[in-house]
Amino acid sequence: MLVNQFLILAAVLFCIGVYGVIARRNAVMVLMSIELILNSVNINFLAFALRNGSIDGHVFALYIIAIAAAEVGVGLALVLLVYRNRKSIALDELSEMKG
Amino acid sequence: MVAQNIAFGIIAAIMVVGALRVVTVNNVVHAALWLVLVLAGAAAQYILLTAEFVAVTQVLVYIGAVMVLFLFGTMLTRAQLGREKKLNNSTWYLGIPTSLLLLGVMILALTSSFGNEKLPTDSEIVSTQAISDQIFGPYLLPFWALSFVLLVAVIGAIVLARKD
Amino acid sequence: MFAEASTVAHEALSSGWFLEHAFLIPIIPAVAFALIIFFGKKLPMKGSELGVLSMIGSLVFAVGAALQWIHRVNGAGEGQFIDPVIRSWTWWNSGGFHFGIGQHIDGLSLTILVVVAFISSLVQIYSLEYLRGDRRYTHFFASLTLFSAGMLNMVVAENMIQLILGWEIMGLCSFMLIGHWWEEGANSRAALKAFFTTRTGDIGLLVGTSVLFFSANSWTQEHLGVSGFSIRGLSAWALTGNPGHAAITVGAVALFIACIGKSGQFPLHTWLPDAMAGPTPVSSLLHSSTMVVAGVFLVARLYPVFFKGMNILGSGVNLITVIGGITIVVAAALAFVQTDIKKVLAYSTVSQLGYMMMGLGAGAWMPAVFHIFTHAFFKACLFLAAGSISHSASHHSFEMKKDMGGLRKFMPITFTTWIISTLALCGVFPFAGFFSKDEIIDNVGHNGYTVFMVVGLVGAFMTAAYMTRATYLTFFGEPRGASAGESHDDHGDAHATHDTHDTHDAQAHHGPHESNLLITVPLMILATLALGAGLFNATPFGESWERMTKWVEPRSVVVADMAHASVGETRGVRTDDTVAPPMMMSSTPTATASGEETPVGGEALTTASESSAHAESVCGTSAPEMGTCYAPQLHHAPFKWPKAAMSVVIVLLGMLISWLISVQMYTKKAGFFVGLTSRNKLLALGYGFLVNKYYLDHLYEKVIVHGIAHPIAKAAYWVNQNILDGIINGVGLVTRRVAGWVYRNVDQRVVDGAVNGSGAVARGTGNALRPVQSGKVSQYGALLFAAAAVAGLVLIIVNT
Amino acid sequence: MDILRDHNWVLSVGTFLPLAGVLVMLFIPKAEEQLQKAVALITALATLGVGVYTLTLFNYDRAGEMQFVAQTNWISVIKSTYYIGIDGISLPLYILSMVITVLVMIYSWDHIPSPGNPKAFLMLMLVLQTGMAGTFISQDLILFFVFFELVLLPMYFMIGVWGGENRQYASLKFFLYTMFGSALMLVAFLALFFKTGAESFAIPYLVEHGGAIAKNTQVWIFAGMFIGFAVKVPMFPFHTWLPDAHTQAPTQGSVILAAVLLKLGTYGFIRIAIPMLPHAAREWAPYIGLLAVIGIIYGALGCLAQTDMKRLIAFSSVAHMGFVMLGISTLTSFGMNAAVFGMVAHGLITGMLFFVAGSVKERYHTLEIARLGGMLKQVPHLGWILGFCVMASLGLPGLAGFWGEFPAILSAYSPLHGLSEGTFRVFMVIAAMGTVLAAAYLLWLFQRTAFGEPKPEFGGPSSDSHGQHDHASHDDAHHSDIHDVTVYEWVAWTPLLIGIVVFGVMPNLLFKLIDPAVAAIVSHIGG
Repeated sequence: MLVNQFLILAAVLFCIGVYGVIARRNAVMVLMSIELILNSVNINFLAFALRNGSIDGHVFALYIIAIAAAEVGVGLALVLLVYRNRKSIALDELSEMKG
Repeated sequence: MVAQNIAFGIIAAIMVVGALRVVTVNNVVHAALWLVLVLAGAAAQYILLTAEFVAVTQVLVYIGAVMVLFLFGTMLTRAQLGREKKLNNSTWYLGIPTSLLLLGVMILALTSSFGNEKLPTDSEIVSTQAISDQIFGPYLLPFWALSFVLLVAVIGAIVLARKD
Repeated sequence: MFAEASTVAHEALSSGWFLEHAFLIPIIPAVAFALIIFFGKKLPMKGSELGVLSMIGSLVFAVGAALQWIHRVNGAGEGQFIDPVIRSWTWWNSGGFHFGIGQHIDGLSLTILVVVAFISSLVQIYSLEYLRGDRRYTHFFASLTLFSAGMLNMVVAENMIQLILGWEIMGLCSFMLIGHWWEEGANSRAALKAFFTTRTGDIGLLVGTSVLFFSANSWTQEHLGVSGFSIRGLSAWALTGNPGHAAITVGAVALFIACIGKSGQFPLHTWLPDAMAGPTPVSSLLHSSTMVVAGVFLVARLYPVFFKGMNILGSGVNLITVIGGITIVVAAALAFVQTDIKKVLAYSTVSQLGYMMMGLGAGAWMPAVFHIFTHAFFKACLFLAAGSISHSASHHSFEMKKDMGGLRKFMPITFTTWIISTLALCGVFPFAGFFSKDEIIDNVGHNGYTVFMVVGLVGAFMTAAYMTRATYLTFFGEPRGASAGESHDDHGDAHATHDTHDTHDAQAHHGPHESNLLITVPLMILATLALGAGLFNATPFGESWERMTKWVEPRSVVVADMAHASVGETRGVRTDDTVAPPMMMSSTPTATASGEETPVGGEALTTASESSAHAESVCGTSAPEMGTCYAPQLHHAPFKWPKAAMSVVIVLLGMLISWLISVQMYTKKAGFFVGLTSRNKLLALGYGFLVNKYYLDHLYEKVIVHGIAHPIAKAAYWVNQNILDGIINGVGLVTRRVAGWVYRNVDQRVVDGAVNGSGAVARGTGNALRPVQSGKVSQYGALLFAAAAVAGLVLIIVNT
Repeated sequence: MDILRDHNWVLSVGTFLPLAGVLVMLFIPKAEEQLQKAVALITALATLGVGVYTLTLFNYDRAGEMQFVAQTNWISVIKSTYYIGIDGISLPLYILSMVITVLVMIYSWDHIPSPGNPKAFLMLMLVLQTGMAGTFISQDLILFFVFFELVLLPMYFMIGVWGGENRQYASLKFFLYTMFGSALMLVAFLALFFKTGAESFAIPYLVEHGGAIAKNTQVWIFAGMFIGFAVKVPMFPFHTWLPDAHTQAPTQGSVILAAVLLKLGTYGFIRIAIPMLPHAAREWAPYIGLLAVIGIIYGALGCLAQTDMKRLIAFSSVAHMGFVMLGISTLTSFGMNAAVFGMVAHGLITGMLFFVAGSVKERYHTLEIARLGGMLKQVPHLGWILGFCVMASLGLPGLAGFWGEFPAILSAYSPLHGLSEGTFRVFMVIAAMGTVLAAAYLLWLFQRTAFGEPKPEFGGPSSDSHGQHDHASHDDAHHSDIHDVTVYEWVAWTPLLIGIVVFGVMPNLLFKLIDPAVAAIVSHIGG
């Protein structure tokens, strides 16, 4: 097995996730895209862990999973809140930061 | 090794397709289900990478918990379960060049730096004990930090989502 | 930061405490200024006493130093170079060099020091009365004191930076004092104009100083162990160091531009008349006797640089003489058509400064410096007299035609002092002006600048004429307007609001009267000097009378300099730059020559220069093979009575003609109606004129006055007001317009637009950066990732 | 024991003490405003105390070398270490940042801009202080970058929350501009890191080995750094964020921005870009000089076109920093001395000018030059202080401004050998003209605002009632609060005023410090 096949797979997933983040309008969808990105990162970690024969990659992968869980939790809570306030989770309608 | 390569190819193909569907499909629930597929594929890849424990965690946490969360979130925000117009925002087309550019850069970097370097094949499965030794040994401090993060996240989620 | 310098004892030349501590002279008023600012309002006399006392203190120090200098000179051997008393402490250091601050005391600086301190003291005393009850009494004295500090500092300056310091402080004070009554827009505009015009000239000062510094620094550091800013270093470098022609020329021209601005020379003189918006004591101190001669002083101070840079004595014409000559005539012509007495004096100041410049340009160094000396006295006196008139007679008005006339009966002292100073200004024989002005004209001719000698004579004629006119309008004829006692508030109140103090308005309503002692005593003192100051350098009475020449003029001899030896340690130590005394180099043939030729007695130098035909010091003409020069070899015109007589005759002629014209114009016209007095005056003018007076009347009025004088003068004035002034104002206007345009179009559209263009990538177009900051997370994400991708790409490119 | 490493704790303490203050303030309830202010002020004062202690410990005879050096592992993965030290260039700026913070705190005592909330405001200010101090002492590129960015956020919030009516636009413009710059800067840093063999991010190491990089690569890397720093300075084409940021920021924000933040860019040039990439610096110098003089003239013209006092002062910053950059672009120790002095002087003077502008705004509720007038009559002290700062700002000898301006012009006459003298002499003349323009717009400002009679709308005499007037008679809300300088303002301003005079009269206080350090840097360029 090549190192690159995993890395490139991760890269592809990552870019798809990026596209999702940029293109999607629905907040939940955006969160999902972010999950894609995180997973691609995980794949990288593990691939390198195998390559270098070290174990740290695994540890970090686990941490990332945990972080992702937390992030999803908070993110969805935010989405709920937003929805409750403005009956919509369409991101392009939230432009409070508009100058 | 061939078997592994074949397995990788199939799984990878499935993952890519699934991922593409996730970001293109016009139905939130479907997207969530496609995402499940991708995550499962990822778990499979972890196994190929001799990371059993991680793969298991992936299945438990992600496919178990996270996806449930997603579905709940979807329900609670009353996104209609059927097809939905305008899941993409007005400037979605920006995503394509950006991500393609990014992909190009990464592949360029990867190929130039790793060429066709092989992964070690003789390495045995990483034992859960080894991982736990790492976590509770040198990585104890980050572990604590992480626990705090989770705690904060839980509290934060509750605070945010409370109705009052 | 200033570490005390270890002054090397002068074994050859005597020195003294005052000489060694001359740097205190500017410090005294500087301290006084701070005190006035902080505590002035609480003091019994509102801080004015501090100002006066500090000026008197400076005067005492200056006189003491001057006496010790005279002793030093008298003690020196014939033909020996009398090195100035230089002390210096490290002020700042950069690029490994130390730059000093300190004192450079020689005859020139002492002359100006005494003059400035003296006139400042008198003017401050005068102001005690003149500005009594003024709204900003304390501020006025503070600024006046600060000005004196700046001027004195510029005079004692050891190097160019220190000189610039004083120079700019003077500009600041001039700004504050002209705008003293800033409630009126006109005053503050005049202040702005003055500061701005001089500042424009100062470009030259900055550039010139830089050019000279970098051209000279290495040479001076090597040979004298002083920086390229030091005045001593620059003088020596100009004469000895074989400076590059381009460098020194550019430097000199640039510096001279600054002098043009400061001394109100021809193209940039327009600010000076406007500066009369300030209180009269200010006009008298800053804008006639002291500050405006700063430019002349700079030329005299760095004379070797200008001597080489402008190729003085090398040809029959150079920039300085041309500018000076033009200024003389133009300004004098303008003085004819003024009705404001202070404006007349202002233009006369400009034209006198032209004399000084012309003299310096033509190699008449000593007469020019002497003219600074004498001119200060009588011009200050004239201004103070004008102030006294407006203060006590004409209800704070300076309009000669409207508010003056016939005042000689009411203010005898003012009248007398005015007459004396006028005669001095015109250069009538026994008065101070004669000895200096005539010397200038004489030497200019003698040095081969024939054209400019003629210009000088014409100028003398015109000076006499317009001064006579002013005198007549002010003191003779019938009292008019305010001096006639009628209180017209049409413009009276405008001044009353700031000249203020009801007591005096009341008196002014009582009609004209003599001012009190605080005003008249300074007038009398100055008048006495205007009468007698000429004797300090009375060339006509033989060399024993040429004291100034002996004391002030630097001797142009080659001196071997000890500084090389001490360069090593002086460079290292921070208390450096104190110059080892230059010693006589008896081996140099030139020096011994000038030594042998000199008869016994104090007049070593003058004979050296008179016999310069065969015993010529190489200084100025060529660099000595060893040793250094500090002053170029100058020639002195032998005094000849016929020439003097001729100029005096010209002057008297001018007075006479002008007097007749004035009578015809100003009184005769009134004569038809008023009657007796004017007829008496006509009789008094001489019977012979009665016969064909109408004919003369016709002749003067129509032909001379309206036919020639008025058109020319009016044209000149028109040019002045509309073209030159217009240019200056126009430049300002255009600049603002351009600025506005640039701001609106370039800044807001192009530059900003370019930036905002990047926003257009995100969505369409739009003004400002709004498109980018649409506030939509997705677009921020797009930007972020794209940037990351680009960054990665760059990284790869750079890295492979 | 190595004298240069003695007491190497002072710098860390001086840098991170404000964060301790922030921690304390976190636990003080929002309502306790006075207590908040007190704690913040005490923290700032304590920090300044440490700074003064540093001054006393500093070895002035070896100002050219890094002192109080401390170095420990930080991020070993990317070979970045916690490496700090201070020399003659950093010291004045380091102290300046502390002084300014204290003064701003004092000023804030009764000038908390709307919408209030001193707790957050002062905490941001303390964080800002840490960022500024840290930037000046860090000897490691990553550390430098972290502090450099740490400065950005508090300022962003200061402008965005406490700013004027158009604050969001201004703050985002400021933020995006600087982010854009620092992104490229980071890339440049990384490139430099890899090009020097990925050995270390330590500045001395990079200075030592940077010169070996191929010339073309250097030019590219320099380009990245140039944009990063030039935006911060700001230099001519990148300056458009400055007027908006200044105009919208609260007074305290403008003061800190003008006094310290702008210096980060120029400091970066002197400390990092030029010594690390000498060849590129030689290549770039003429263009930097060109942009600098354009900035001088251009900023002056911009000033002449302004109708708003604060905006005018902001544009004048562009012109003054132009002088600083001109000095730097000569690559001579003369020029760089002038530049560093100019940085300090500009910090004092322009900071002071913004203080005045803030107080004017507070009294008159407008900064329209056309509407102001007669300040000397209505608020004499404020008016005279304005006049003083104006004179200092137009480079009057005897005040601090002159020593940054004239030596810069001077140095342009003979740049580093190898640079085209003709070009730089042209620059010199143009810059000299810039001084006249400076006089023009500053005096114009002073004449319009301070001279004349106060406008009727602010209780000046209306056209008919001429002469003296008492404020008691005019007590409608519009100008009832037009009062002269308050005691807080006096306390906050006096140190700056004194500093301007002292450095103007005794410039060697600074030059003595700067000169050796600059010489050390110039020696790397081979100047």
